[in-house]
Amino acid sequence: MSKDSQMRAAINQKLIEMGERERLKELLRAKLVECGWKDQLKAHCKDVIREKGLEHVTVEDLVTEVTPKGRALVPDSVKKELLQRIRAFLAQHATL
Amino acid sequence: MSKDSQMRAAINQKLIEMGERERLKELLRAKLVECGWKDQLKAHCKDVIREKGLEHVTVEDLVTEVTPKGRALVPDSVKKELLQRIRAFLAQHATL
Amino acid sequence: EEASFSLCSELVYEVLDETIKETAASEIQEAVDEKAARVSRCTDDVCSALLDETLNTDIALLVEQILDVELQRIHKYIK
Repeated sequence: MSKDSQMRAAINQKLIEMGERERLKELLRAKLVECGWKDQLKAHCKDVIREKGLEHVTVEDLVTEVTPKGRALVPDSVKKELLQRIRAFLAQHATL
Repeated sequence: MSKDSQMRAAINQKLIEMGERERLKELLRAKLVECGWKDQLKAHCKDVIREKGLEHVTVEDLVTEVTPKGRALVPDSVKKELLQRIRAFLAQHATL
Repeated sequence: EEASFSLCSELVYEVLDETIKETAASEIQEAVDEKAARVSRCTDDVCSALLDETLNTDIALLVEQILDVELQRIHKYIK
Protein backbone atom coordinates (compact mmCIF):
# COMPACT_ATOMS: atom_id res chain seq x y z
CA MET A 1 0.00 0.00 0.00
CA SER A 2 1.48 3.37 -1.00
CA LYS A 3 1.79 6.20 1.50
CA ASP A 4 -0.96 8.08 -0.26
CA SER A 5 -3.41 5.25 -0.05
CA GLN A 6 -2.43 4.59 3.58
CA MET A 7 -3.14 8.22 4.35
CA ARG A 8 -6.41 8.09 2.50
CA ALA A 9 -7.50 4.94 4.32
CA ALA A 10 -6.59 6.50 7.67
CA ILE A 11 -8.63 9.64 6.97
CA ASN A 12 -11.55 7.58 5.76
CA GLN A 13 -11.36 5.48 8.91
CA LYS A 14 -11.42 8.60 11.05
CA LEU A 15 -14.39 10.03 9.17
CA ILE A 16 -16.32 6.80 9.65
CA GLU A 17 -15.40 6.45 13.32
CA MET A 18 -16.57 9.94 14.16
CA GLY A 19 -19.77 9.60 12.15
CA GLU A 20 -18.53 12.44 9.97
CA ARG A 21 -18.70 10.44 6.74
CA GLU A 22 -22.47 9.97 7.10
CA ARG A 23 -22.90 13.61 8.12
CA LEU A 24 -20.98 14.73 5.03
CA LYS A 25 -23.14 12.56 2.81
CA GLU A 26 -26.26 14.03 4.41
CA LEU A 27 -24.90 17.53 3.89
CA LEU A 28 -24.18 16.76 0.27
CA ARG A 29 -27.67 15.34 -0.29
CA ALA A 30 -29.20 18.45 1.24
CA LYS A 31 -27.00 20.71 -0.92
CA LEU A 32 -28.00 18.81 -4.06
CA VAL A 33 -31.65 19.45 -3.28
CA GLU A 34 -31.03 23.07 -2.29
CA CYS A 35 -29.09 23.99 -5.44
CA GLY A 36 -31.74 22.51 -7.72
CA TRP A 37 -29.62 19.58 -8.88
CA LYS A 38 -32.21 17.03 -7.77
CA ASP A 39 -35.00 18.80 -9.64
CA GLN A 40 -32.84 18.99 -12.77
CA LEU A 41 -32.08 15.30 -12.47
CA LYS A 42 -35.77 14.46 -12.08
CA ALA A 43 -36.61 16.56 -15.14
CA HIS A 44 -33.86 14.83 -17.12
CA CYS A 45 -35.20 11.40 -16.07
CA LYS A 46 -38.69 12.44 -17.19
CA ASP A 47 -37.32 13.61 -20.56
CA VAL A 48 -35.52 10.31 -21.14
CA ILE A 49 -38.60 8.26 -20.15
CA ARG A 50 -40.75 10.37 -22.49
CA GLU A 51 -38.25 10.11 -25.35
CA LYS A 52 -37.64 6.37 -25.12
CA GLY A 53 -41.12 5.38 -24.01
CA LEU A 54 -41.82 3.91 -20.59
CA GLU A 55 -42.02 0.35 -21.92
CA HIS A 56 -38.49 0.58 -23.33
CA VAL A 57 -36.70 1.86 -20.22
CA THR A 58 -35.43 -0.08 -17.23
CA VAL A 59 -34.04 1.52 -14.08
CA GLU A 60 -30.55 0.44 -15.19
CA ASP A 61 -30.97 2.04 -18.63
CA LEU A 62 -32.15 5.25 -17.05
CA VAL A 63 -29.26 5.32 -14.58
CA THR A 64 -26.75 4.80 -17.42
CA GLU A 65 -28.42 7.48 -19.49
CA VAL A 66 -28.66 10.21 -16.85
CA THR A 67 -25.44 9.63 -14.89
CA PRO A 68 -23.08 11.67 -17.12
CA LYS A 69 -25.36 14.70 -17.06
CA GLY A 70 -26.10 14.15 -13.36
CA ARG A 71 -22.40 14.27 -12.58
CA ALA A 72 -21.78 17.25 -14.81
CA LEU A 73 -24.59 19.22 -13.23
CA VAL A 74 -23.13 19.26 -9.70
CA PRO A 75 -22.06 22.86 -9.01
CA ASP A 76 -18.38 23.38 -8.17
CA SER A 77 -19.45 25.37 -5.12
CA VAL A 78 -20.99 22.24 -3.64
CA LYS A 79 -17.84 20.20 -4.22
CA LYS A 80 -15.70 22.98 -2.78
CA GLU A 81 -17.83 23.23 0.33
CA LEU A 82 -17.54 19.50 0.90
CA LEU A 83 -13.77 19.62 0.50
CA GLN A 84 -13.55 22.47 2.99
CA ARG A 85 -15.63 20.52 5.46
CA ILE A 86 -13.29 17.54 5.11
CA ARG A 87 -10.23 19.75 5.60
CA ALA A 88 -11.75 21.48 8.60
CA PHE A 89 -12.58 18.13 10.13
CA LEU A 90 -9.06 16.90 9.61
CA ALA A 91 -7.56 20.06 11.05
CA GLN A 92 -9.67 19.59 14.15
CA HIS A 93 -9.43 15.87 14.73
CA ALA A 94 -6.60 14.17 13.04
CA THR A 95 -3.04 13.78 13.95
CA LEU A 96 -2.20 12.10 10.70
CA MET B 1 -54.18 16.14 -28.52
CA SER B 2 -53.81 15.52 -24.80
CA LYS B 3 -52.35 12.28 -23.47
CA ASP B 4 -55.80 11.29 -22.22
CA SER B 5 -57.49 11.79 -25.56
CA GLN B 6 -54.69 9.87 -27.29
CA MET B 7 -55.20 7.05 -24.85
CA ARG B 8 -58.99 7.07 -25.30
CA ALA B 9 -58.52 7.01 -29.08
CA ALA B 10 -56.09 4.08 -28.79
CA ILE B 11 -58.50 2.10 -26.60
CA ASN B 12 -61.40 2.76 -28.97
CA GLN B 13 -59.27 1.88 -31.96
CA LYS B 14 -58.34 -1.46 -30.44
CA LEU B 15 -61.97 -2.23 -29.52
CA ILE B 16 -63.14 -1.40 -33.03
CA GLU B 17 -60.32 -3.26 -34.80
CA MET B 18 -61.05 -6.49 -33.01
CA GLY B 19 -64.83 -6.15 -33.36
CA GLU B 20 -65.09 -5.95 -29.58
CA ARG B 21 -66.91 -2.62 -29.56
CA GLU B 22 -69.89 -4.11 -31.42
CA ARG B 23 -69.82 -7.24 -29.27
CA LEU B 24 -69.90 -5.10 -26.13
CA LYS B 25 -72.88 -3.13 -27.42
CA GLU B 26 -74.69 -6.39 -28.14
CA LEU B 27 -73.82 -7.69 -24.69
CA LEU B 28 -75.10 -4.46 -23.16
CA ARG B 29 -78.36 -4.67 -25.09
CA ALA B 30 -78.88 -8.24 -23.96
CA LYS B 31 -78.18 -7.26 -20.35
CA LEU B 32 -80.62 -4.35 -20.56
CA VAL B 33 -83.37 -6.67 -21.71
CA GLU B 34 -82.44 -9.31 -19.16
CA CYS B 35 -82.47 -6.92 -16.19
CA GLY B 36 -85.85 -5.45 -17.13
CA TRP B 37 -84.50 -2.06 -18.19
CA LYS B 38 -86.26 -2.19 -21.54
CA ASP B 39 -89.63 -3.04 -19.99
CA GLN B 40 -89.29 -0.30 -17.38
CA LEU B 41 -88.42 2.25 -20.03
CA LYS B 42 -91.33 1.16 -22.23
CA ALA B 43 -93.68 1.61 -19.30
CA HIS B 44 -92.21 5.03 -18.62
CA CYS B 45 -92.68 6.06 -22.28
CA LYS B 46 -96.31 4.98 -22.13
CA ASP B 47 -96.82 6.99 -18.91
CA VAL B 48 -95.42 10.12 -20.55
CA ILE B 49 -97.59 9.63 -23.66
CA ARG B 50 -100.65 9.15 -21.49
CA GLU B 51 -99.84 12.23 -19.43
CA LYS B 52 -99.13 14.57 -22.35
CA GLY B 53 -101.52 13.09 -24.87
CA LEU B 54 -100.33 11.35 -28.01
CA GLU B 55 -101.12 14.35 -30.21
CA HIS B 56 -98.73 16.52 -28.21
CA VAL B 57 -95.72 14.21 -28.28
CA THR B 58 -93.02 14.02 -30.97
CA VAL B 59 -90.23 11.46 -31.12
CA GLU B 60 -87.72 14.15 -30.11
CA ASP B 61 -89.81 15.30 -27.12
CA LEU B 62 -90.24 11.79 -25.86
CA VAL B 63 -86.54 10.96 -26.30
CA THR B 64 -85.60 14.11 -24.36
CA GLU B 65 -88.15 13.31 -21.70
CA VAL B 66 -87.24 9.68 -21.05
CA THR B 67 -83.46 9.75 -21.58
CA PRO B 68 -82.50 10.88 -18.05
CA LYS B 69 -84.61 8.11 -16.52
CA GLY B 70 -83.31 5.66 -19.12
CA ARG B 71 -79.75 6.39 -18.00
CA ALA B 72 -80.62 6.29 -14.32
CA LEU B 73 -82.36 2.94 -14.68
CA VAL B 74 -79.25 1.12 -15.90
CA PRO B 75 -78.20 -1.08 -12.96
CA ASP B 76 -74.71 -0.50 -11.57
CA SER B 77 -74.02 -4.20 -11.97
CA VAL B 78 -74.49 -3.87 -15.75
CA LYS B 79 -72.15 -0.87 -15.91
CA LYS B 80 -69.59 -2.73 -13.80
CA GLU B 81 -69.76 -5.80 -16.00
CA LEU B 82 -69.23 -3.69 -19.10
CA LEU B 83 -66.23 -1.99 -17.54
CA GLN B 84 -64.75 -5.31 -16.47
CA ARG B 85 -65.20 -6.72 -19.96
CA ILE B 86 -63.34 -3.73 -21.43
CA ARG B 87 -60.54 -4.03 -18.86
CA ALA B 88 -60.17 -7.75 -19.46
CA PHE B 89 -60.08 -7.19 -23.22
CA LEU B 90 -57.39 -4.53 -22.92
CA ALA B 91 -55.33 -6.66 -20.55
CA GLN B 92 -55.40 -9.46 -23.11
CA HIS B 93 -55.03 -7.57 -26.37
CA ALA B 94 -53.64 -4.10 -25.98
CA THR B 95 -50.23 -2.66 -25.30
CA LEU B 96 -51.26 0.88 -24.47
CA GLU C 1 -4.21 17.39 0.68
CA GLU C 2 -4.26 14.86 -2.16
CA ALA C 3 -6.01 12.36 0.09
CA SER C 4 -8.77 14.73 1.20
CA PHE C 5 -9.37 15.71 -2.41
CA SER C 6 -9.71 12.10 -3.51
CA LEU C 7 -11.95 11.32 -0.54
CA CYS C 8 -14.11 14.27 -1.42
CA SER C 9 -14.48 12.97 -4.98
CA GLU C 10 -15.27 9.52 -3.69
CA LEU C 11 -17.98 10.90 -1.40
CA VAL C 12 -19.46 12.99 -4.20
CA TYR C 13 -19.63 10.02 -6.58
CA GLU C 14 -21.01 7.76 -3.88
CA VAL C 15 -23.84 10.17 -3.07
CA LEU C 16 -24.47 10.96 -6.74
CA ASP C 17 -24.67 7.31 -7.71
CA GLU C 18 -27.02 6.51 -4.84
CA THR C 19 -29.21 9.51 -5.53
CA ILE C 20 -29.30 8.92 -9.28
CA LYS C 21 -30.32 5.31 -8.75
CA GLU C 22 -33.04 6.25 -6.25
CA THR C 23 -34.31 9.04 -8.48
CA ALA C 24 -34.35 6.89 -11.61
CA ALA C 25 -36.26 4.14 -9.79
CA SER C 26 -38.79 6.56 -8.33
CA GLU C 27 -39.27 8.41 -11.63
CA ILE C 28 -39.94 5.13 -13.42
CA GLN C 29 -42.35 4.06 -10.68
CA GLU C 30 -44.08 7.43 -10.89
CA ALA C 31 -44.42 7.09 -14.67
CA VAL C 32 -45.78 3.55 -14.28
CA ASP C 33 -48.35 4.71 -11.68
CA GLU C 34 -49.30 7.70 -13.80
CA LYS C 35 -49.84 5.50 -16.81
CA ALA C 36 -51.91 2.98 -14.86
CA ALA C 37 -54.10 5.83 -13.59
CA ARG C 38 -54.46 7.16 -17.13
CA VAL C 39 -55.41 3.74 -18.53
CA SER C 40 -57.97 3.29 -15.77
CA ARG C 41 -59.43 6.79 -16.19
CA CYS C 42 -59.60 6.50 -19.98
CA THR C 43 -61.12 3.01 -19.83
CA ASP C 44 -63.84 4.47 -17.59
CA ASP C 45 -64.41 7.25 -20.13
CA VAL C 46 -64.57 4.83 -23.06
CA CYS C 47 -66.99 2.63 -21.13
CA SER C 48 -69.26 5.60 -20.32
CA ALA C 49 -69.18 6.74 -23.94
CA LEU C 50 -70.05 3.25 -25.16
CA LEU C 51 -72.90 3.07 -22.66
CA ASP C 52 -74.22 6.51 -23.65
CA GLU C 53 -73.98 5.72 -27.35
CA THR C 54 -75.88 2.44 -26.94
CA LEU C 55 -78.51 4.01 -24.69
CA ASN C 56 -79.05 6.95 -27.06
CA THR C 57 -79.56 4.62 -30.02
CA ASP C 58 -81.76 2.21 -28.12
CA ILE C 59 -83.87 4.87 -26.43
CA ALA C 60 -84.52 6.58 -29.78
CA LEU C 61 -85.43 3.25 -31.36
CA LEU C 62 -87.69 2.28 -28.49
CA VAL C 63 -89.46 5.64 -28.54
CA GLU C 64 -90.08 5.38 -32.29
CA GLN C 65 -91.46 1.88 -31.95
CA ILE C 66 -93.76 2.82 -29.07
CA LEU C 67 -95.06 5.92 -30.83
CA ASP C 68 -95.67 3.87 -33.99
CA VAL C 69 -97.63 1.28 -32.05
CA GLU C 70 -99.64 3.96 -30.26
CA LEU C 71 -100.42 5.76 -33.52
CA GLN C 72 -101.52 2.54 -35.20
CA ARG C 73 -103.69 1.80 -32.22
CA ILE C 74 -105.36 5.22 -32.48
CA HIS C 75 -105.84 4.83 -36.25
CA LYS C 76 -107.48 1.46 -35.75
CA TYR C 77 -109.70 2.98 -33.07
CA ILE C 78 -110.72 5.90 -35.32
CA LYS C 79 -111.52 3.55 -38.21
